[in-house]
Amino acid sequence: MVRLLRYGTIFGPLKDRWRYLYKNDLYKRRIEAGPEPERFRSSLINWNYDAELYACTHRFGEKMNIESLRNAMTDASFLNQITKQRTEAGLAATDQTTLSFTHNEELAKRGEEIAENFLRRALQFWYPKFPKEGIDAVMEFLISESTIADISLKLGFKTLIRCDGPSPRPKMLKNALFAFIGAVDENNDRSRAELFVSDFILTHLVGKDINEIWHIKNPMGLLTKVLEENGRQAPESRLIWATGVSSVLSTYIVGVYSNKEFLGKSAGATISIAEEMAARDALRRLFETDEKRASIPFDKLYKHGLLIDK
Amino acid sequence: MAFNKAQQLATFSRVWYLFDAKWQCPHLSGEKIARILRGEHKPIYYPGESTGDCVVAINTRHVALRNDAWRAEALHVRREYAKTRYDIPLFKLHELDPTKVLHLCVLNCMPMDNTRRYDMARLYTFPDDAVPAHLLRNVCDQIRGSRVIPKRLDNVTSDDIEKFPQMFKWPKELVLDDLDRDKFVRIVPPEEIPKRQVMLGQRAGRQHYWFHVSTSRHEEVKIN
Amino acid sequence: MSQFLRRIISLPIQSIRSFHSFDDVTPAKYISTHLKNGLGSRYVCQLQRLTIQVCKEFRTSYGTREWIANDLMNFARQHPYVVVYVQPRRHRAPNLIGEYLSGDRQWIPLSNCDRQQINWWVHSLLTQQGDPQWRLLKQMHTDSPSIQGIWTPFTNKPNDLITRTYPDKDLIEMEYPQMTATQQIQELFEQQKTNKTT
Amino acid sequence: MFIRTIPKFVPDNIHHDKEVQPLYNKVNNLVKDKYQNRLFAVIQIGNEQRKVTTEDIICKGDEFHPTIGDRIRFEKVLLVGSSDFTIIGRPILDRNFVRVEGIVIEKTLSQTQMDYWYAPRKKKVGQRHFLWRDPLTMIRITNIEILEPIPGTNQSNS
Repeated sequence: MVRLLRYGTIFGPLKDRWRYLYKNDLYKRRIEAGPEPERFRSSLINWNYDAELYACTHRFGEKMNIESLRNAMTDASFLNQITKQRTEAGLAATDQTTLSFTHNEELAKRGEEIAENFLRRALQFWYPKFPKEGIDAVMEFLISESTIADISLKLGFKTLIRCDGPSPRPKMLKNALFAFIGAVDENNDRSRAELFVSDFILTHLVGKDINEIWHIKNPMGLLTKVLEENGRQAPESRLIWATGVSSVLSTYIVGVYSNKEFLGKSAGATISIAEEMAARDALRRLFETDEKRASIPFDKLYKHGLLIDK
Repeated sequence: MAFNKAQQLATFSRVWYLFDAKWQCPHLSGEKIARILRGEHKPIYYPGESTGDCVVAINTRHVALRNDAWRAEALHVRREYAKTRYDIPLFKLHELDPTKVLHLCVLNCMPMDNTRRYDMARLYTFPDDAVPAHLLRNVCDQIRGSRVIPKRLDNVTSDDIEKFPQMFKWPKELVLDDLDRDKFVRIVPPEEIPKRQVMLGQRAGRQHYWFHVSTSRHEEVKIN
Repeated sequence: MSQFLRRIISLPIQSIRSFHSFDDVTPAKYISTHLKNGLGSRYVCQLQRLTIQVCKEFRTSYGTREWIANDLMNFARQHPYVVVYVQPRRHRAPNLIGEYLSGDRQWIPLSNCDRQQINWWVHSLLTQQGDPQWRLLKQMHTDSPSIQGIWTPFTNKPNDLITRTYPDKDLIEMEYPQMTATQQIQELFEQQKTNKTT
Repeated sequence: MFIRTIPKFVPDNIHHDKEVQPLYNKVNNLVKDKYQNRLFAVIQIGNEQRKVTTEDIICKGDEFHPTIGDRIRFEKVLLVGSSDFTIIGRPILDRNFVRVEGIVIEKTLSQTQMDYWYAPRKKKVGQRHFLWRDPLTMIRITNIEILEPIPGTNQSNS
């Protein structure tokens, strides 16, 4: 790793002058050429689209027609591009009837419907006490373009999607994933599509706390409201413990009680923060979404009684 | 991550302990306090992490050393140059700084590593009951002593003394009324006490002090 | 030197190809997976396509050619979710390139490897996730570190600590004090008393 | 020195049962309410013990025969518990009582490790490099469940 250098050896531009100049020139040319342009994966020599699609059906264990998968992976922009090219070339056949494939807008709509329906039912089934606004917030997070595009990217749809650019935009990634779900529904039955949703979209909740996805602005107000609905007394907070009160690293632990019954507790750097966090803790205990609650059994939701159609 | 943040704060918060050093052995309590300052009493303790707690020690003027330690034990100070070492006996040290004995005992129980001084910075020692209010407000727990606080004879009522079981009776001629001290003891004025100078320039030893060691102020002399 | 290495190490020489030089510290990370793989009802193999670049003439790709002739069809039949491309290149060294679902890419030179070694490397790429060499900071990953509650300084402590004013006289004394000689004498005395009365 | 009483061992089994049975019943009732509380377990894998819950990944640093996608059932379960109870095996729990399952998600190699030895001798004689990479196996815990009431209680079959 470390070598001793002999005295008298020459380095740099004085040794092999021609090589120095040559490499310097190559370097300058590379800088001038700029970054390499993004290319379609299909432009490389090792590319067989049919084989890729065939592998894709086997990857997720879905038995489906290759043609429907090809439609699911075709974006609207690709079709627009093709028709544009044809009109420029002076070809008459520009309408969709003459082309052997369509774009995935309809399939995507169908897939999104399935996904939304299933996710809402699954969340309501597993967290029955979690309020509707909370489930809406979680749904919004799961269905959002960034989440779905991320999932789609990690499922390897980036190279399979046919669109006008070399790298598909998030919207296209999202459409492709939903279209895939739609295609599964089309080729197999509904439950198979829902299983796909539960395997790849619902698992995005692992490692995330749904109480934090749904941001409650006034936890104490919500707690009083929830307790009123249940016919219990209003919450009152008590200081359980405090240390280092006048130091920089102060810690307060505040508990929330209703009619001397323990609801929740939390620590905070100040009393107000601790109280707010204690209210949040009480809320998640009431909604049964706290840490000790088991996670969603992704592969056994039906076994537990979640019906396919309702 | 708000819940995690609160949990983190709760787990790693520094607890402030109070320790009353009155009639406690500083060596034993030093062991106890050093453990707390290093955080070894916590399950989250890990050698590289600073997980120690803060300790406010009061009444350090009233610590109780064992046997003859006040006189016999000394702080040995080695200065860097030759023949400049000296000893300070603990009673003298205690006169100079009443918090120093407990402080040194705690420091002695700390392992010799880099975090030692930082851990010691979390120890607040006060000679008496007087503690700044802002420090006392921080306190939320108290360390129990490691020695039973003895009851002094002047605090015990005469009834209790009479009630206390007597194993045998002393012969009358052997009993002296010890509480009536003036009868038997004369306080010698300082002029009469012979001055004894400690020689300088000797090797450091236990009896080699840098200051003048006077003999005790009052000598017990039997009059009759 | 390289021959010496081959003798002592059972893995082929490519295994010790390090992505980072030894002068630098290898970048570290915690264990992670893409899309919580393995959690649902199905497992998704992360290898998307495999490209084998091979020369038909050179001795360096002898083992690769052998593997393609004997094992490739079997491999492709067993793993239909992997697209295998064989790319003949004249007078070049053989390579194995794996492309993964997450977009990562692994490249392994196969010069002078025999059939078994190539089989080993193909399966190694198949079972990987595709990310480059990392130093693992921890041997496990968990999202819920504690189920029964994380320790805090006030677990297993009395509840009335906040209501007290310090210094508190009740907390000064030892919890389980030693029996002093005086107390022992008193106890003996009382025992004697009771014995006498009975 | 400290005054401390150590509870004596009582061979009286009936008395023991009387005290402990209600506790068993309580735990059995908690277990009946399946999938509501998160369970954790301590499993033994390859001569080392790991505390796991569902959804977490453990890394086994040795040769391991199963390949990716293989589902494994861990039969050496030393302990299983939830937020309200802990059941400890002596030394392991019955396989009909608890089931811990995992899936192999990845088999990779560790970083390149190096062992360098040097002795001041002649040229290249006193130097030796050893380079190697360890095989690693990542296993994801998919399922921990209690199948039946605690064995040896009134509610159990055995």
